[in-house]
Amino acid sequence: MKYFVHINGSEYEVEISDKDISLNGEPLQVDWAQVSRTHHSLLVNNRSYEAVVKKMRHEYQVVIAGKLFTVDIEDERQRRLNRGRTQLLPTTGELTINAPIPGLIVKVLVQPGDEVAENQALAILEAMKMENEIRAPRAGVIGKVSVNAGENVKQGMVICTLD
Amino acid sequence: MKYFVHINGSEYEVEISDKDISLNGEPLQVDWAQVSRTHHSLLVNNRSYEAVVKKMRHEYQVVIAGKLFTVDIEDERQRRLNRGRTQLLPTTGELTINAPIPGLIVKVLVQPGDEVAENQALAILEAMKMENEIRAPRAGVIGKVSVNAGENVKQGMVICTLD
Amino acid sequence: MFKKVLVANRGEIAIRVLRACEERGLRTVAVYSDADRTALHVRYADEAYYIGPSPSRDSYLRGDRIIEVAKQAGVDAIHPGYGFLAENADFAQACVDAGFIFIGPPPEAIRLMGDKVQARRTMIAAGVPVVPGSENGLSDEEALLKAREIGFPLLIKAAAGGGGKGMREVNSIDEMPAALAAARREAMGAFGDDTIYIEKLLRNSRHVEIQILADNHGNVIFLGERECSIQRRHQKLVEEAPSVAVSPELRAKMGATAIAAAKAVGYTNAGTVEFLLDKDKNFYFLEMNTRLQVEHPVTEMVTGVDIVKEQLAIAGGRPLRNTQDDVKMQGWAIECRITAENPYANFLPSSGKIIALKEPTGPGVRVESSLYTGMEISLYYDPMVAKVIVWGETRAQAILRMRRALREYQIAGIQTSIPLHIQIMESSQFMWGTLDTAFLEERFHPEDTPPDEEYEHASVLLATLMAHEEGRKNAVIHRGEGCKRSLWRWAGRGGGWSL
Amino acid sequence: MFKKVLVANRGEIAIRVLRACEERGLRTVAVYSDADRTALHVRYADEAYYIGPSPSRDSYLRGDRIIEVAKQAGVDAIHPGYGFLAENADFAQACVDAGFIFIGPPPEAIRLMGDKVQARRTMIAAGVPVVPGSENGLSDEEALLKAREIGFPLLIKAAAGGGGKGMREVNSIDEMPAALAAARREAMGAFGDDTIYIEKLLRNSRHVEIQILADNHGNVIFLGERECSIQRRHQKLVEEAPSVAVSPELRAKMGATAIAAAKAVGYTNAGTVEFLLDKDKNFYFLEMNTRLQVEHPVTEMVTGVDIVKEQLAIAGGRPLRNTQDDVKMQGWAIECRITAENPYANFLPSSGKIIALKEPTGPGVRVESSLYTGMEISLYYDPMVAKVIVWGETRAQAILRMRRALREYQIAGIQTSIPLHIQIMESSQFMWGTLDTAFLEERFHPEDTPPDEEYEHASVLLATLMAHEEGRKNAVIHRGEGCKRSLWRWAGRGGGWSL
Repeated sequence: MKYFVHINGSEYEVEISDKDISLNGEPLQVDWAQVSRTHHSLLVNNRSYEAVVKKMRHEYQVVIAGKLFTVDIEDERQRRLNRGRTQLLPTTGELTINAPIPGLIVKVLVQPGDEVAENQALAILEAMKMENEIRAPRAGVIGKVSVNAGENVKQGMVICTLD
Repeated sequence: MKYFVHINGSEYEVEISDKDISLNGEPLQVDWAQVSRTHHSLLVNNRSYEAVVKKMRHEYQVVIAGKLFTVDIEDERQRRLNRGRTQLLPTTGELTINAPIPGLIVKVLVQPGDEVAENQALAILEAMKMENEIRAPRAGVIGKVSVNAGENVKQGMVICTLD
Repeated sequence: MFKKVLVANRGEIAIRVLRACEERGLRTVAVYSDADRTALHVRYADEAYYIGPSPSRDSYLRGDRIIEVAKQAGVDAIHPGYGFLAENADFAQACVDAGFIFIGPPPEAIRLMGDKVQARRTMIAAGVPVVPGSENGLSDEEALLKAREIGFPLLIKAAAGGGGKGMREVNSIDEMPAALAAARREAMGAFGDDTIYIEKLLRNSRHVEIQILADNHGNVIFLGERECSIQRRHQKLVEEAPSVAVSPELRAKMGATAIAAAKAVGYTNAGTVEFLLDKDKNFYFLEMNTRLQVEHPVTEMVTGVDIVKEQLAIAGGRPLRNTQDDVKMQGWAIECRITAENPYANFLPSSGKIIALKEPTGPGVRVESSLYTGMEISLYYDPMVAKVIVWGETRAQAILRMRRALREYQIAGIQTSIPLHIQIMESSQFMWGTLDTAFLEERFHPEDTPPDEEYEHASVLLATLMAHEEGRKNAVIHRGEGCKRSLWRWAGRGGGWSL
Repeated sequence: MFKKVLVANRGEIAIRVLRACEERGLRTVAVYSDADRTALHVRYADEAYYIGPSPSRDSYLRGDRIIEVAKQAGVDAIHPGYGFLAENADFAQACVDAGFIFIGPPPEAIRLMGDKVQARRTMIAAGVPVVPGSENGLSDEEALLKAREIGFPLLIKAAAGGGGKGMREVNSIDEMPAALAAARREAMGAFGDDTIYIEKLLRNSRHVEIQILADNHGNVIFLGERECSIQRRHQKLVEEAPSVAVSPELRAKMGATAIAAAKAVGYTNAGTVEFLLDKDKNFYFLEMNTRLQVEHPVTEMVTGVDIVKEQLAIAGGRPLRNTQDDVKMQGWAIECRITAENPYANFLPSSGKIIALKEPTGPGVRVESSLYTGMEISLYYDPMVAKVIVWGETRAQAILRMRRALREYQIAGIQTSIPLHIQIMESSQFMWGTLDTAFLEERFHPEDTPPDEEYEHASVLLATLMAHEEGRKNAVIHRGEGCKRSLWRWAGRGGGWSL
């Protein structure tokens, strides 16, 4: 079985059969032991790794040596499906800005029609007693603004749209 | 519901209803929270206890403040059953001496027919590189001897019987 | 000496204080909100009392309820920890009025040092050097005038402030109005008081602070310095003791100044005098923290003095056991504050359930933690969830040990600052000790470090193996227990001796 | 200096050594048996190699395989830990012959000190006082003769012995034949050598040992003493540094004697000279342990010297960094050995799976542990699974801290020695420090302590609540998630402030 794996912007190809495993075509000796529900021990050509792995909906979160890696995996079938889908979707320019954490909207800094630069502050969200600026991920024009100052928002709630 | 609870040779009576709980007739304020599969937090009249509890077949093992407590519980129905059973069983004097841990029988110190005193060594069992003496729990006469020196025994295997 | 202590706090500091009480043979009482019913401090204490709903203002900030519990539980003394009510003079006074010993300074000292403007004034009178700036609460207009006078860059600070809240850096007159508004808003939210003052911002300076112990008999000593220059938004991330920038002569001078500052306000118990130390080794009073500090363990590890136990002894009326000459610093200690934040996404707070946890230990490593497996990290409280403190014979050894300890620390279920701390420990600038308070935000670029290719590969393999296994499980049938060792081994036993 | 080290051991000591290597920036290699595939030392090391089935003789005692792995992994040096091959002169020689640095003393020193009979002879020649006894391997007949000569009580000891194995106490001539047979049998099993000798048993004496460091340039220093009088069957349970029985003068004298002993055998690296110290402060050489010892952390905590890092530096050819004058002891340290045994059932080894684990931490507490949740404790290896070490400013503080730490230690799934250690820490005799090697077996009666009624009540309630809940679940229907907080609260929220 062949897998296409995405991590930190790189893509790897992993091939697994009943007896062999390879990473980007290089065959490896691998010994994998699950220690508990979350802890794993992995030996790769005798290199030892201890990791905590958490499966999210579409990805795996792996903590090794204090660092967190997020791993996306497609097998060949999924890849074909995803490829097809990407080509079918129209590339609209609209982007939704969501609340990254629950909190209180302290101030809304933009109005519909405003032109904003990349990284410009759009709203201020208070959580854990600290103010957090919600910034524009890229330049554009503000479409709809969905929140008001003083409003409590849940995680993921739409703050505004960016065209 | 009424429970009869045995611990370290003492018996306690615990009564639990939907709203009230009492220990030996004394009503208590109890707040019980399970932290994880094994960890529990118990507040009794605001006294705080943290415990790890493991359910064994017929008993509960509770570790509090580094100490292990073994708790046996009967409810009223079980108690009546157990009482009845005890009275029906003939009080035979035979006792089976089992291997408390797996290991190697280094030496057998008794033969069938031997009279032994309480605490007398019956056999020597080696485990973890140390010799452990298996001793008589009470005085008596050796019935059958089921092991030989040099033999590996599993936990619970019969070593000998004592009449 | 008293016999029973209530700890009016939560999290790692509550446990720290409970441990000290336990080691002194004192009975302990914890308080908890809804969110904290199964928190470690509740499980650790001898007794625990519910004080209200999860938001701090309904529980940990309710001094009245805490004093009610103190009466019900029959305690002798109350320890406030840090944060919450620790620097609330009214609460300290209420404790005393209700007949309890407040384990901290007298209410008057808290009140005086708590008003940053009044504190500056008192320090100037006591001959303690202060940062150039305004001396009293300013209107927006006055602030603009004063800003032109002392020049930029400058800092707007909340008079009631602490922990970087209500603080704003301003680099030009144009930024003043927005910064003033933001600082006042944050100050009002955090302290219920939007009084502000302004101070010259001394660039390229270090944050160096002096730990003080003062008993009720007029004895005051200092336990050396701590360097806390690694900050973000004026929140400390890494602290160490001693400071590479402080010579024995400078230490003696700063210590004497700190003692003078403490004496000027009739200070008793443990406290910290914070200074800015500029490139030319001039130091300026910043503020005094009239409580135990987050970073107190680094001082404990180099001096061998248990500061919390000293707090208990002082509050019990005992004279200090040590004279200044008894205080010797040995080796080097570093602390990293572990927060539930994503350091690579603008320190966004991270909430969730801790699904796996392994904390570091072994030689020279101390962990002060509120974490446990199954814990829900909520957004109600401060994101700092644990601290790692290490001791080494030298600074280099301490850094290497901290790296080792951070790599051992496994927390799954939330994002934490651990990877950032590892990068700080691995940065050559930190190793050289060329630090100042702008280091982290201006000159440290975590994105520049090369990716850990090896760990990336291991993550890829592990995740893919899991996905593969799951696919097979779904495809075939349920394989019983599922995860047992030696099920998965590819291309033979990996090297070494083979059967 | 070398770059890559193989640790030829398992359990807590393998992790201890791996941590030291990691902190020195060395690459690390672990070895493992079948039983240890997921052991902490395997997960901790940079590389791990399989060396054979679970029984030690097929894995950790197979020096040939370990050297083969060392070659394959390309290491520079081998650290043997303690136990297994640590005091096997042939293995040390084989390492050297294969071109590896053996992190320990020269093979000749191991060989000489390993033969307890020859060691006695050498010590006598070097002017080191030894316990009266026989000087060479004895036949049973010779042993009986010699026994009559030196008198009872006496000890039969294995010439190749260590760790109390092959040792028997004999109180009269009648007991001699059985004791001789048992000692020989155990010695043959443990060391493959049944040579024995006998020694006078000095009652009411303490076990006090001196830690030595010796470099390859002729420098030898000692790092103070450890008291290890709390023993059972000649196995140490509790160790501390310093010893209450040792004055500065006596320390200097014992230290000088230990240094003379080390020099007499051309010793290098870390080692320990064990003495019996009688009531009149006379001390007698017992044996020299030519390796790192289980209890080395107590010395580290009072001197600040990292003994394992010193071992690495010495093996790398560096001269000692410290002179004797640099060595200062500060405060007090105590270690408790946590074993998988039932201390109330004749120390029966306990096996099973660790289902829950929480290890102590916080100020002054160090844990060296091989435990993890999900671990299977097997009967293949030594029952010691972890060590708790504490430091305090005074002995009393250290004892109180140890009590605190032991109470925090939660291990579920096996029986451990923790409750016994708590009782030792709570016993007034231990607190007074009136110890000798017979303390535990003859004068300490753990059964005599009153039961913890309060904990008994809590256990009763908790277990009954669980049984009750389970009965309801079975009776009614499945209640979904089952265990969520605030499901169970009786007679209102327990006190405090009520809504």
